[in-house]
Amino acid sequence: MSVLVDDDTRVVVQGITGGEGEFHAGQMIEYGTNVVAGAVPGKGGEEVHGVPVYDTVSRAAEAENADASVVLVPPAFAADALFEALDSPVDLVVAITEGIPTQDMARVYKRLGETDTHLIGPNCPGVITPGEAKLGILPGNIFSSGNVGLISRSGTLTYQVVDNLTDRGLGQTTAIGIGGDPIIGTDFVEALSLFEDDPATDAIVMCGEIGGTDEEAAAEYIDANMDTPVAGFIAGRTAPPGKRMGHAGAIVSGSGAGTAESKIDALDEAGVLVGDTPEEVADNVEELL
Amino acid sequence: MSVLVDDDTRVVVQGITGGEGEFHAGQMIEYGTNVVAGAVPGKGGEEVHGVPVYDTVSRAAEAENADASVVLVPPAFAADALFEALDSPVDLVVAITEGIPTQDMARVYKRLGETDTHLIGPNCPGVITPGEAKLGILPGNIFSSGNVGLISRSGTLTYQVVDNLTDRGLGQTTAIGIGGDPIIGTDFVEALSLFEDDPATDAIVMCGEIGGTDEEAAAEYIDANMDTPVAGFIAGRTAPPGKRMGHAGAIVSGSGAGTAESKIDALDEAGVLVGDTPEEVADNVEELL
Amino acid sequence: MRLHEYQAKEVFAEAGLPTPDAELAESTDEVLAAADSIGYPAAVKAQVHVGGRGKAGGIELAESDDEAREAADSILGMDLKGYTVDRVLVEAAVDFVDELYVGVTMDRGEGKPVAMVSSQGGVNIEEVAEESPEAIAREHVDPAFGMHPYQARRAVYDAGVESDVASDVAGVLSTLYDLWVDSDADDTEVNPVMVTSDREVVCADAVMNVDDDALFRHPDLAEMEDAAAEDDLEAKANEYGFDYVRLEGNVGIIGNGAGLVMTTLDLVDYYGGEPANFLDIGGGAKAERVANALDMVFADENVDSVVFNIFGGITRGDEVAQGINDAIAQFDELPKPIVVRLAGTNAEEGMDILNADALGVEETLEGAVQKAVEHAGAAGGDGGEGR
Amino acid sequence: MRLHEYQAKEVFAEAGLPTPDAELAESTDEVLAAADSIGYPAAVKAQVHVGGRGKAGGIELAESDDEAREAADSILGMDLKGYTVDRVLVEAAVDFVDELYVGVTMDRGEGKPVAMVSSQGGVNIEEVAEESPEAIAREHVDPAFGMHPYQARRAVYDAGVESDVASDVAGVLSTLYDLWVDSDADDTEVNPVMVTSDREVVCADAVMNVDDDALFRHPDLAEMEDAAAEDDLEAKANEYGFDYVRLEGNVGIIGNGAGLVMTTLDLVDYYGGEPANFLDIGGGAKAERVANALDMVFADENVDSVVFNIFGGITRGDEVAQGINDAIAQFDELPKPIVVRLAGTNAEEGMDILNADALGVEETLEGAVQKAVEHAGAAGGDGGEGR
Repeated sequence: MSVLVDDDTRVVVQGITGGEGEFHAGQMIEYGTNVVAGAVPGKGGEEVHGVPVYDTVSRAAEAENADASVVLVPPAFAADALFEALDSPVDLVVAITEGIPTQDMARVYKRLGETDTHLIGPNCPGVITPGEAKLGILPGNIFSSGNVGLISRSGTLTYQVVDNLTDRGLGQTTAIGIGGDPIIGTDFVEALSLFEDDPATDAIVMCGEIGGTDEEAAAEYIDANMDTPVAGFIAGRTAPPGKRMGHAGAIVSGSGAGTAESKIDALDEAGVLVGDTPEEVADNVEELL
Repeated sequence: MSVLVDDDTRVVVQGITGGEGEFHAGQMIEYGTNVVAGAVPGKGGEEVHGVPVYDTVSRAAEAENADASVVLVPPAFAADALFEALDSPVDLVVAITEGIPTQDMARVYKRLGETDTHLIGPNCPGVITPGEAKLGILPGNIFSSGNVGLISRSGTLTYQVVDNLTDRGLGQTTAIGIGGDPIIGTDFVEALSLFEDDPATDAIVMCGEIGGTDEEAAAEYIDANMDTPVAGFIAGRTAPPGKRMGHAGAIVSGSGAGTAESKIDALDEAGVLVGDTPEEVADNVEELL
Repeated sequence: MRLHEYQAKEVFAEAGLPTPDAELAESTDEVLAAADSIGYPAAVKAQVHVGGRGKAGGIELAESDDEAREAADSILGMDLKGYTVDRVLVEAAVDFVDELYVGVTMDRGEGKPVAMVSSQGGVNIEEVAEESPEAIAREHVDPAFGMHPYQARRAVYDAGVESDVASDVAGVLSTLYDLWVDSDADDTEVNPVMVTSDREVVCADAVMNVDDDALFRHPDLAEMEDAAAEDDLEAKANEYGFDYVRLEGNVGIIGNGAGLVMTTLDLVDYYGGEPANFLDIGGGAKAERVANALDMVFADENVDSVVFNIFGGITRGDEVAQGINDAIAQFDELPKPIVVRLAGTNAEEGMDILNADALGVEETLEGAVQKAVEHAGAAGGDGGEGR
Repeated sequence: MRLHEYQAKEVFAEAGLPTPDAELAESTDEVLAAADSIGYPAAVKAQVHVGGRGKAGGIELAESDDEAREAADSILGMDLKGYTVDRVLVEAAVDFVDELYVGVTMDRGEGKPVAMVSSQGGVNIEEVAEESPEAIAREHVDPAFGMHPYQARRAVYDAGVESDVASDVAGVLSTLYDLWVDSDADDTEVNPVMVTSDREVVCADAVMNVDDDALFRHPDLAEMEDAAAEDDLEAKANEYGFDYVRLEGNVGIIGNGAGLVMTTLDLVDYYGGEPANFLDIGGGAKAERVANALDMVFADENVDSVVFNIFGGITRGDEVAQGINDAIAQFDELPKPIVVRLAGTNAEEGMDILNADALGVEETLEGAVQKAVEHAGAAGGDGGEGR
């Protein structure tokens, strides 16, 4: 079992003829992902890695019965690609692109609310169900199949934590990189609820970071609704207020909301075991299982 | 019994300090309508006909517990007034204003779909439940209380038909002028469903006109869903294609859609008794009761 | 308000759409001068608001001065489906290999704009819509968001436009949509968009209808209104602010409210007459407005009688009656018989004071229409066919 | 990117917002000349990105040449919360009776813009938000529709702005919203909007932060970027395209991915060190990029040691190692000790080829951080407080 993706998921890659798109489509296919089509305007009729390319996502989705899309297009065109994916329609859109203007995403977010589609990202490494399918740019080799669900706002931090887990034989049901931008589709609460409903997931790791109040909302949700135990980690304890730490989402406003302290306290109170280091997170997962 | 409005309806008049607004607010109050507030930016604190005026509709609705609004503001500002009413929020908005640009209305219509509010109009005479409340500019004196529901796209044609009904002692539960514009809020189907659910309405008159396919949709709806008998009238049998007959909605495209013939045929087939003259409509209602 | 082709092309060209070189001409000399500066082959195109100009002889291709003179002589002054041609557009002829249709309009049923592309351009698009609706790709646009670029592309690909011009055609559609929004248009349309042998995309025609209700915020377009009017009566109606449509019959009609005026037309037809016009004087009925309405109807030489039907509503019938009396006082004798019917608020008081010596007065709408039809028949109108 | 007050005011004035007469000055002479042309009283305002400039002595009012000279001498060159003041804005002083706050920002929790008005302007608005949130009227805006006029009015009335200036203040808010959208801003803000004794509304300050990710479509704003940077290191980071934040400690940090770099900072602190910076070199690790990162970190004279932590992911560890080796080959001797830790794809191969003579090499993130903290402590850093 898993959430969001498995080996039945039929994937369109938007931007498959670009450098990034072609490379990662190849990696996804190599991992075993069922990539059924590419979509690039003007490239209809071509093939990439043996996969047919269509001019529009609608046509790709219709012709190949696709139900998910991975967006690997440059930031200037990404919002349009997301609107197109939402309108094709597919059930799941994974937006890898980093650097989409925030106001573009606000408009996408408004549209998203008018659909039933799950959007993961943007500015995220993607979603992987180890051994079945990977939608995104995660390095497949560090993941292993198991009973831990993982949710993270950060890419390489996810890898670090997964590395620590896999080292100890703690495999994953599904890992979701929800992305580090101020406005994202699926947030912690939505991702947590997916894992809560997944019988194969016995524990969950959530890696948050400073900025916003998504972790605080997650803590409230966990307290009220969840039986599955959760281990937590919050990056950015040492970040000074008012400075943007790489992720656009990781900016602490001067007023005290969105600090690491506020997030850790909220999670603590909700019964989440928060670790100080990635190693400690793995310790905590072992304890919870 | 009645639909949409009765003597409990608490009404805000937007534009109450303007010439039209002040006059018709007075007429509504004189008719017995429960006008509880006016809303005009910059006029907060004033009074018109003893009714307090507020700067915003939200404040008027909150302070006076209003649940309906009548919009009597000039066309250039009407769309904004409608957005404001929809966001205040009230349950019913009656837009009298004629000449609102169509593209403004398309945006209002989009927002309307995101709310639970009923919008009547624009470019309509309003709604009246005889003896209880009138929201709009209909001449109260020609209406009488009874068991006939009336729905019309046209103002003065409504009066003509009501005159014929009242002459014969055929009173009305509620009369709804849905408006003659290409894009309106409540359409025939929605208005018909309200009357179908009203136990006091024993027969319905619907006055349509050329343009659009709302009457055809109504015919389908009547055929499939309605027990209450319907008498019909369609204005514009002699209108040539491609010409706008006063109402922006009343334009027949060259392709044959939206003609009087198509509408009359559809209604005939749905069992609606369509009259050739207003007099005949009254004859038909007598027959149906 | 419908712009003429030459007006629409100016607007389109300013927005960056590729239009052929062209000049407006009102005489044979001007046509020759224009063709000379543009070069041959040149198309000479009648500037009137009628469909199927080409088939009706309103468009001719000239390869030389002689042919241009011939075209100018035949088209200027011709009667095209009832309209006299005063102006022609002289335009560089496009050497095309393909004709597409691209347009934006309001889908009133959906309450949304719809963008359309067809690879079957150059013909009557309404026929295409009727006979092979699948040949037109449609994209409904959310008016809050506007048209997304992917929608323009999708429409173009779905219409089967060839790949090498797809991006240019999508660009035309996007620009047409922007124009549609920025100008508060009812329609913006190019039919055909021509594809040349060297794969250039050219807007060979241009249609633009502007929402009359939005002209107040487009003073630049409103300025084009007089030139766009097709005849003197329409120009007069614009000036008076009436909703007016001229028809073929001889019974003049004045009333208040579009639905009721349409009904009055229908009744004229029902009782065997033929309506000469649609004229809605709207709310109120001040003497000046009544006088203007009479002026308009009498200015139509086809009119043999007039029916004047007002349902007072909020307006008081006695005030309307006074307005009518004042308005007809200017005439020693009315040029055509007028039958008046007043109903609604204070209608009886109004009927009482109407100048019954000069006017016919009727109690019911049906009675008033029948009387006017009778007058028109007596005056030599053919009575039409009753239903 | 945060614009300086003088840059934001230029943008605001161009959009039609009422701003006081003002000139930028970089010397006492320029201040005097500016004040002369603007007239007294004039405000002399330090152009640095710090809050509470006024309290910290960064704003002075001058009534005369003497006072202006005094103000210029005291402010130009002063250290304001760590930043040296190079430029001042000389501005006509506004005789106000009321100070309001008006601003637009993104509410990330809601995913929507929010427009805000408060009648308690002129102070730290974040304190107002904390202490009396009801004193700030908020309007969430649907980004598809944009801000409706009624929303601007409602915010203004709800904030208790007096009726006679309500319409002008609503106008300021509408313009700020339009600017926010048109410039892809993170924030547009005026604090205070001053109301003068004759009931004029003046934008006495101006804040504008532009979304770095959207600068590509605003070349005019992007041009202001260099002037907006606060110090040489920030300018260098812009040039290299790094996400870089300078901090107070002495352990330099280089890594890939914001979350992992933040975690590395946290671990430095956890193990008793103090981070000198945040530096995310992003995906890939070509030699040039690695060299640039080292250049940046070494350019900070506070740095005593460096931890270089890369989780390869898709990037191969051996390629990263090669990049590091190439980058350090330029040094005869490294100016500061560097501890490297590679993980992920081909990490082992990478560790094997790393130039272990020049670099410290560690297996784990925790180990690498501890070693770098050790080096920094040995170099004379104070070791900080452990947790």
